[in-house]
Amino acid sequence: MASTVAARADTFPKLLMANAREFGARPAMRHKDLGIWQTWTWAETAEIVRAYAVGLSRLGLKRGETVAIVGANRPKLYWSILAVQALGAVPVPVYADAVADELAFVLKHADVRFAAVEDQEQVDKIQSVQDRLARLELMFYDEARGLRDYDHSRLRPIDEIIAAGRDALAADAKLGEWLDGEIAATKGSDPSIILYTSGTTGQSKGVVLSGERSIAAATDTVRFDHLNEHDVALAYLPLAWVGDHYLNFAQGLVAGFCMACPENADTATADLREIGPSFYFAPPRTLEALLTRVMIRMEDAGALKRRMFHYFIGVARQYGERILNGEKVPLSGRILYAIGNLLVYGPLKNVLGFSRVRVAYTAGEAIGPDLFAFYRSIGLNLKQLYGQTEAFLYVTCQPDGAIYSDTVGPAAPHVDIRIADNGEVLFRSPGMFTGYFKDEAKTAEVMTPDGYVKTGDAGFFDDKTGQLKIIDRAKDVGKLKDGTLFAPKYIENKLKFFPNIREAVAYGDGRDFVTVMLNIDLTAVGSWAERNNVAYASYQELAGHPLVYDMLEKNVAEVNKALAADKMMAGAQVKRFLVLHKELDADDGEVTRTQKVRRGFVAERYAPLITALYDGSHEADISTEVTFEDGRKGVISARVKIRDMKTEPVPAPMEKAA
Amino acid sequence: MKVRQVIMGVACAGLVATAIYASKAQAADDIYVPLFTYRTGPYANSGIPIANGMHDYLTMLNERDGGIGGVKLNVEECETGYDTKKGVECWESVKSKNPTVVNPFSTGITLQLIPKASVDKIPILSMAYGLSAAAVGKDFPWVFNPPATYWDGLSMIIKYIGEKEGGLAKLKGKTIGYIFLDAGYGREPIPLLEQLAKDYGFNVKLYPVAGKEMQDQSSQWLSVRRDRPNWMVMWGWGAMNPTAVKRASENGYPMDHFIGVWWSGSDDDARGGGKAAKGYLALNFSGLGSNYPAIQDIKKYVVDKGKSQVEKDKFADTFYNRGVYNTVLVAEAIRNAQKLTGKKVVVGEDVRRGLETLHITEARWKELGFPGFAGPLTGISCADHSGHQGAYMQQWDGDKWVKVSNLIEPMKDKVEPLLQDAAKEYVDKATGWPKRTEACDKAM
Amino acid sequence: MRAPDTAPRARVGDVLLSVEDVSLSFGGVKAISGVSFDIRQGEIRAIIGPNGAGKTSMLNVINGFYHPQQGRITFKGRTRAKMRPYEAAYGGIARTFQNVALFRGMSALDNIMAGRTLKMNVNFFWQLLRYGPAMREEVEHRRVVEEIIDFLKIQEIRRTPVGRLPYGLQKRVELGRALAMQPELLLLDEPMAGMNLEEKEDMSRFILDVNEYYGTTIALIEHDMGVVMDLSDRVVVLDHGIKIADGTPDEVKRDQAVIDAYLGVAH
Amino acid sequence: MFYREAGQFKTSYASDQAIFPILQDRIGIAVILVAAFSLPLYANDFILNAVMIPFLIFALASIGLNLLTGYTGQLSLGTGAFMGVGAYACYKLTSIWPDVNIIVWVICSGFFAAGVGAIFGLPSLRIKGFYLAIATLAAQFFLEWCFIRIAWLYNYNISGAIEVPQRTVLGVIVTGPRATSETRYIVVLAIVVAMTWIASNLMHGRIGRTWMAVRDMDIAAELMGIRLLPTKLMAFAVSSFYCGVAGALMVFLWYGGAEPAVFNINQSFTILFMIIIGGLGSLLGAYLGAALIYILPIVLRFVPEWLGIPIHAATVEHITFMIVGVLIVFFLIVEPAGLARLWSIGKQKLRVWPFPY
Amino acid sequence: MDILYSIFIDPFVQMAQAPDLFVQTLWDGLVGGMLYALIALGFVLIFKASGVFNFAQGIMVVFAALTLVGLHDAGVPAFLALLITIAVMFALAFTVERVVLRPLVNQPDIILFMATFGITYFLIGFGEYVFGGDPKVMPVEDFGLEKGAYNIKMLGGLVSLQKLDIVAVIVASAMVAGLGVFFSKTRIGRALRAVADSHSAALSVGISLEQIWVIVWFAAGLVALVTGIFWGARSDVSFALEVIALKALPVLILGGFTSIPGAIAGGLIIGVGEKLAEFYWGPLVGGGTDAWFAYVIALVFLLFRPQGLFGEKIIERI
Repeated sequence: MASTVAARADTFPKLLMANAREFGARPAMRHKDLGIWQTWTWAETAEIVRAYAVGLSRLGLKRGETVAIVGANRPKLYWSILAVQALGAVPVPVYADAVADELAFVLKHADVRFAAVEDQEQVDKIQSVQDRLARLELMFYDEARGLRDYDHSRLRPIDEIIAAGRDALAADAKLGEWLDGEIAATKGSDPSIILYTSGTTGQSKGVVLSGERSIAAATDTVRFDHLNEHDVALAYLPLAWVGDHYLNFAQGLVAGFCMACPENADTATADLREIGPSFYFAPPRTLEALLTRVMIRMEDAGALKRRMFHYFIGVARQYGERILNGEKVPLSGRILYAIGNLLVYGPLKNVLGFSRVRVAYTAGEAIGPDLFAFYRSIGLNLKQLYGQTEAFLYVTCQPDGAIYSDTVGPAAPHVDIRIADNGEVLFRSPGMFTGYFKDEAKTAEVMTPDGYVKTGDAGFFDDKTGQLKIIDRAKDVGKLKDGTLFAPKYIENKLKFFPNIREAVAYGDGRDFVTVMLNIDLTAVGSWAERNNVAYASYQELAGHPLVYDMLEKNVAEVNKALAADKMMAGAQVKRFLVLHKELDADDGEVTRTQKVRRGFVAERYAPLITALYDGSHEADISTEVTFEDGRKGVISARVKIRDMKTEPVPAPMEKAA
Repeated sequence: MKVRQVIMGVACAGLVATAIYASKAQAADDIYVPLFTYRTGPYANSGIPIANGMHDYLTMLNERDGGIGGVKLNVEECETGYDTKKGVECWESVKSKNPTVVNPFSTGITLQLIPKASVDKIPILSMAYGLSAAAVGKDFPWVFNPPATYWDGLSMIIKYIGEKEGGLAKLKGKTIGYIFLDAGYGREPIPLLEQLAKDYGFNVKLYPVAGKEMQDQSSQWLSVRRDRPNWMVMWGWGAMNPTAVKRASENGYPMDHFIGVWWSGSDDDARGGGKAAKGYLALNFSGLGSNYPAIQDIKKYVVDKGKSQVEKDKFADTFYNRGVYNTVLVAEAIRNAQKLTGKKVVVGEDVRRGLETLHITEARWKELGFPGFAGPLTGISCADHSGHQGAYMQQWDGDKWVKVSNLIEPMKDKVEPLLQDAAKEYVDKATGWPKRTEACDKAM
Repeated sequence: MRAPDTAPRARVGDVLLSVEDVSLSFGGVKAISGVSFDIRQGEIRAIIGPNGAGKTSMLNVINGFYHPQQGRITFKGRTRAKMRPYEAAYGGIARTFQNVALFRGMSALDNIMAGRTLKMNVNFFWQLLRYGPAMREEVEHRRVVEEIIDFLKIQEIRRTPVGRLPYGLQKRVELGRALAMQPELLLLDEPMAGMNLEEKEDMSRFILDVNEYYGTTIALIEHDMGVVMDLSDRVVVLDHGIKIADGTPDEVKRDQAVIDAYLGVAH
Repeated sequence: MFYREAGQFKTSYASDQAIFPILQDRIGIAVILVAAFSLPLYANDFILNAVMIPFLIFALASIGLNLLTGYTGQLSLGTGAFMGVGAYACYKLTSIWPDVNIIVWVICSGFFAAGVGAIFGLPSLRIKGFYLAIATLAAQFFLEWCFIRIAWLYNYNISGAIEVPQRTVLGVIVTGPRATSETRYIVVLAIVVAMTWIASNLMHGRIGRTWMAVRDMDIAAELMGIRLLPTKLMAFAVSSFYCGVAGALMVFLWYGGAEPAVFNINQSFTILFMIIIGGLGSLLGAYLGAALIYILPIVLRFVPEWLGIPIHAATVEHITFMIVGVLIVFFLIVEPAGLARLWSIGKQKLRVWPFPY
Repeated sequence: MDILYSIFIDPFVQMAQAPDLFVQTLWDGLVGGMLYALIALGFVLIFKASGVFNFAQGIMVVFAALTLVGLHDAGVPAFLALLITIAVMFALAFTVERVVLRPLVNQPDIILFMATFGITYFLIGFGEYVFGGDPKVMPVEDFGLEKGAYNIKMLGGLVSLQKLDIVAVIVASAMVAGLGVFFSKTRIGRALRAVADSHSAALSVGISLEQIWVIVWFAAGLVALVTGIFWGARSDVSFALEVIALKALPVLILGGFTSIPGAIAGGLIIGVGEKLAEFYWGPLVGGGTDAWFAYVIALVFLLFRPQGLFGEKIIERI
């Protein structure tokens, strides 16, 4: 079992060496490259990382220095992390799609001396801001293509560094011992990695995690989900995100399982299907997009097949979750479910690549109950967890058999949770961070004196299930003018559960009533338009189409109905809404890189629309500056219509909240 | 999209189900007589009247006598289209149903089936066609080719020519042209022809007609015109015959010097030539016309009741009667078998013995309702499966065939050694050819 | 993209191929008359001219598909009056075609693998068994082909029958197939015909990359003057089968005969 | 639907290039092979002799023609004659050297057919398409004529036909009338399976690619250094080899004897039908085509009996002709690329099930 | 030496010695060739206008003749039978276009070729089912054609010209001439020619592709009927006639698939060539050479002129 190893090792390089001894011949990493899954065993990985580390030390990398890691999920970048850690230096992963400015900030803030990058694109990006990065000496790149003519005084191929290290190791036996000493010299309490949070507001913060704590946390969850060296995970989420680092990298090293890297972003779906992971994580957004795609593709199927599909999905709704939870189900239900499994669920999971998934998690935001139930009903063991970078991911997670869509589970093993008086969730966990990098003030801000971390989220423990329920960011929970509780995220999520709605932004704090701005989901609405012969030339035209408004009006009405049923929220029904003429985009800063809405920024940017929403007008003009993919800027103008909504009567008169 | 899969599925299921069904053996409470016929394909013109004759006579027995020996005959046609492949397939499909005897009606098919006969214990009755050497009963206990082999036929024709020329000795220096279907069937008589040519000093000219050219034949007949043979002998089949008759008349060849083997003497063969074909000669061993009680019975019990496929004007024409002749032999063999075994329902092994003891005298022909229909068939024995019976010459008078000679006996002395050689050669080449183990019954 | 100075760079070496006084006619119709020019190692050489100028015929002569009635072709120091297509291929000349000439029934991968045929030589017996040396050879060449696939960024369509690909991708696969031959001289017949701006930019990039990364000498026919001027080191201009100009893009651009014959009618 | 490919990933080119890269396909093939080899345990003589043996032999001949026509794009109507060459070669070989294992001769006879095929393939350099097809007709008729005329070929048998002598292999009678249908079936099956495997190997490698290259765009192939004449001749030779072996099997293990008419033009056409209906350029298509064209009429012939409808044998034959004619047109309309394409569409559907694409 | 003599000298000696036979051979070759050409003409018509290599032409000949004779045998007066047969051939053309060609439009040649095999199978089954497989005599007299021959004394011998053959040659020539006029002078004919070059060109003349197909198949059906009458008169009308369609193939090769004069010239070359070969050289190899000689002539021609006698030289372009 991996746990014994984990118990001994307190840094990742140490774990790696232990794995190389224990699972030497088992695959540690795969990468779809040149058409096949190139595979490295733990022993090979260890050998490469050692050579790499030696190569890096010969380039002058010293203990405690920082190295940026920029790029997609690729073995060489993961090896870079390990090789850097082996020397006691600290890797700083950066999102591959970060624009040059963000990149410059992180690299400068983290004082990186070296950067391991994926390809020409990243090299170009860094070179464009190099004048701001005085400390950056050298870049190592994975892919040589296009870099042949570049000035190589500050560039090295990673292969060359590894080769140089390997030669050095071969030439000098002592070097190996020296390296062992270096690895051993790193303490578990030393910083293991600095992960920069995307941050919903303001500049990112560098969360410093220690090896000891990281491993402790990962060991707990590995045990919790019974992961072992036979599992496989697909590393397709951003390398710089805590989720990837925890779920794939840390758990992979602790459990000894295999981490597979897709060929590129475009082939991730196909690669997922090929590799057939047994441990899977996807944010609700991804799951939702997937479900939308499933439903759309099924619309194109023949009538017979479609009927069959929907029938068995119905059967699954009825019995699937209960069977998964081990509850009692009538025999007829079991038989129907078995047939459905043969005809629909099994093949469906197969084409989605979920056939072998034992444990799947989703987190990051609230998940629609239908969406959640769908995946569980077809037999995917999907669970929720709640966490954040500062906790090294896990705060709560749902154990098998106690799964609910609207709660995020009880505290994860060895985690303490406390709800503050203002409703904010506080925790203390084995994996919690040691502080923000070079920012004592911020660190102090989020830590309570007794060592708890403030999550910034508002939530409470559900009476029925005893599990934590998160309603919104603590600071976003506001009140309407009449004092009714207004949790915008809660409303937005309810709206976003409709496949037609991709994004919703709710306003109401300090106002008379609640209004929302919606983004349509182009795939779903586009497909609907095609089926209903609704002609449109552009996103903008489709978004403004009266029939689309009609359709969305129904959705909003349903949300109002649901809100009315909840005594805390009934007063916060949506009175007016509009459909935005463009998609909210991370390039324009409207959403974060992890696709979270920056509500304040949006309100500023679309101020004329907000005004219109509250002044009763039925149309408003807006023009916004947008950034195109290639970095050029332009302006989009539109006239946006606004709809009024009827609200549901509030069931019982209630006392005004204090 | 869906449709395709459904079709594929149904087709596959159908294939499997039918194949399984087809392979089930039938329970036998009747005498099973499969008839390999061909009413389709390029040789259908010869195949159809024969098929009708065979079918109708056996049906008549069923209708009139309730079968043979009180047991119904189960008559079943299997369409071969004169195609060897389908012939073999027919064999495989009938063999599990206890067939009494198989009449392949194609030399090609016969050749394929001969080796199978002894293994599957089904006798083959290849009436005046097939492998001539099969007349040697010692080597081919399961194959019968009465009343005569092709070689017998050729010798009869030469004898007839000799007669017309005023003695075989007069043949010296004469030229005999031989026009034949360029296949095993047509080539088989050539060795005997060449030997006779040597013996009697006449010249031989060969005019092969490829199967696919048989409707043209103009080059062959041009050559005939050039070579001016004194006599023309034809081994034709199917559509080759009428075309040859037409070409002969067009080229002004004297029709009364043009002689066909018995397979070139159907009404259809000459009819196409019309008046111009008048004088054309052909061998025959079965009766002409419908003036026989049994043929009248067929008309009464079968044709008039609409149980036959024969067209009215083609009833009892030459090849129809040939088919009848063939089934008379079958019926007699079955009767013999019943007598020999004492069983009512007989199978192939029994009928083989019945065939070996076939013995139809003139009186017996009369008894059967065929007075004067054919020459006696008395030569069959365990050693001789052909009988080397004689045949007569018929001549086309412009409308119908007329019998113009008495029975011409074959030159047994010339034929027999060739047969023995051929049989020996066949057995030598076919390594592992089984020795005859079947006992010999006395003729009845 | 590139510095405006398009003078021959250091990478350009000796004469790789020279065409001397070549004439070609079809049943009395002259397609090429007395054309001479050369192509140097490592350069990108463009052949331009109005429609019917004999450009494609020139390429066909170079790789031996047409046999000129007159003239000589010297390739890698060997001179011959006519070349057989497979000799040209063995010698290291590969090409793409004006109208995509892919093997439509095969996948992109198989098309490019087919380009390796010349380099494969395991005997028939092992091919029958598809084992041992045959399989090793297959795998070895697959690796090379995968690198080309990676180079041209066509991973997703590897298994797609080329007939189903959009035109731009077909052109790319065809380039891949030619590259698989590891040619010394690559002939491109209107590599960007029928492409949109974005596809043209991609293709230009690939052509430059090929020239740079593999050091392949390239001769190309192209109608888009902008592309020609950007890409090529030297340009030869044909008109009605006669050479009317030869030189750097700048020189050609200023040549009066060219302006009259070609640029004057350019759109 | 039955395909569960998630998790079937390839870590080497060898496994990625495998003929059956999908596990479920390998299982399917294994099941079919086991069923095929155990067929004699539960099938009767009719199924073996009149259905399976001919089917396999036709499938082999179809593979042969498909290698030439489907893979290399050279239309040939000489298949029947090339089969004949194999049959006569085998007959002569075993007549001259009777002690040599007959299976060796069956295979060797393919080489004679290959030689003859290559000679008649020579015009393919200059002519294409239907013109070539008619040129191969010359081979068909000329060879057919030779089979009739050259008496040496059939050992001067008076019947003009060849009679298969009895031959044993390891003490088991394999040919001749006393060979059991089980033995013959197993021998045919083994040879056909082995040769299918080899054909598949060839088609998945360099040779297959060059052939298909010549088929799809011969000019481009030539300019890539593929020499057309050797390539086409090799295709003719290999194709004829297959046809030759099929011909030898046909006579030695199915008919037990043959006259020249067996190898006539209709045989050539039949096999051409099989590959067109089955699917050009597909080995599976050769099997499917052989099944449809050969087995379907047999089945149709049994249908009236099966349903208990009394119809004359001849009428059944007429109707069979009509139905086969209609089905040919029908299948061409439904899927011009043949049954194999139908199967691959179906398979693709099963693979993406429950999605439609 | 004997062999050389008999190959190179003797045949010519024979020709000289019996010039009447030589003339007779030429005449027979001419007649045969004319009839081959008629079948080839059926192929050409369809190939020219629709690119379909119609293998069913042979069976159409049989089917047309059978219909005619079948009707006549059933007591229908000769000329009414002829009219009905023409109507039947039109119905056939119409059905083929509707049921077979239209759904298969734009498919590769080989698929259409295969489809005509389907038609062949169907017509064989259908024809035999309706008319039976037994041969029928063509009642030539009822169509006002005389049997018998003109025997002309010449060159010290006799040359016999069958009256039917003379009529056949005249009718065949007339049909060729008629079709030639039809193609060059009439609107539909020009459309047909246009369709051979490009389908859209035909549409611009105002005739739909479907109509054109019906017309050419009908025309081919008429040619088949005429062919059937004369071949039927020469032998009998039976399904064995179908195989003569194969003879049209080498004719097509020689003449080219799209040329009407080519079909005639090819037919004559093949007809005369194979008769001469069989008559003078056939005996050297035991005769029967006419089974394959035509194909060998065609093959030899192809090797020197791959595009056929009347085709244009192919310049390959890339």
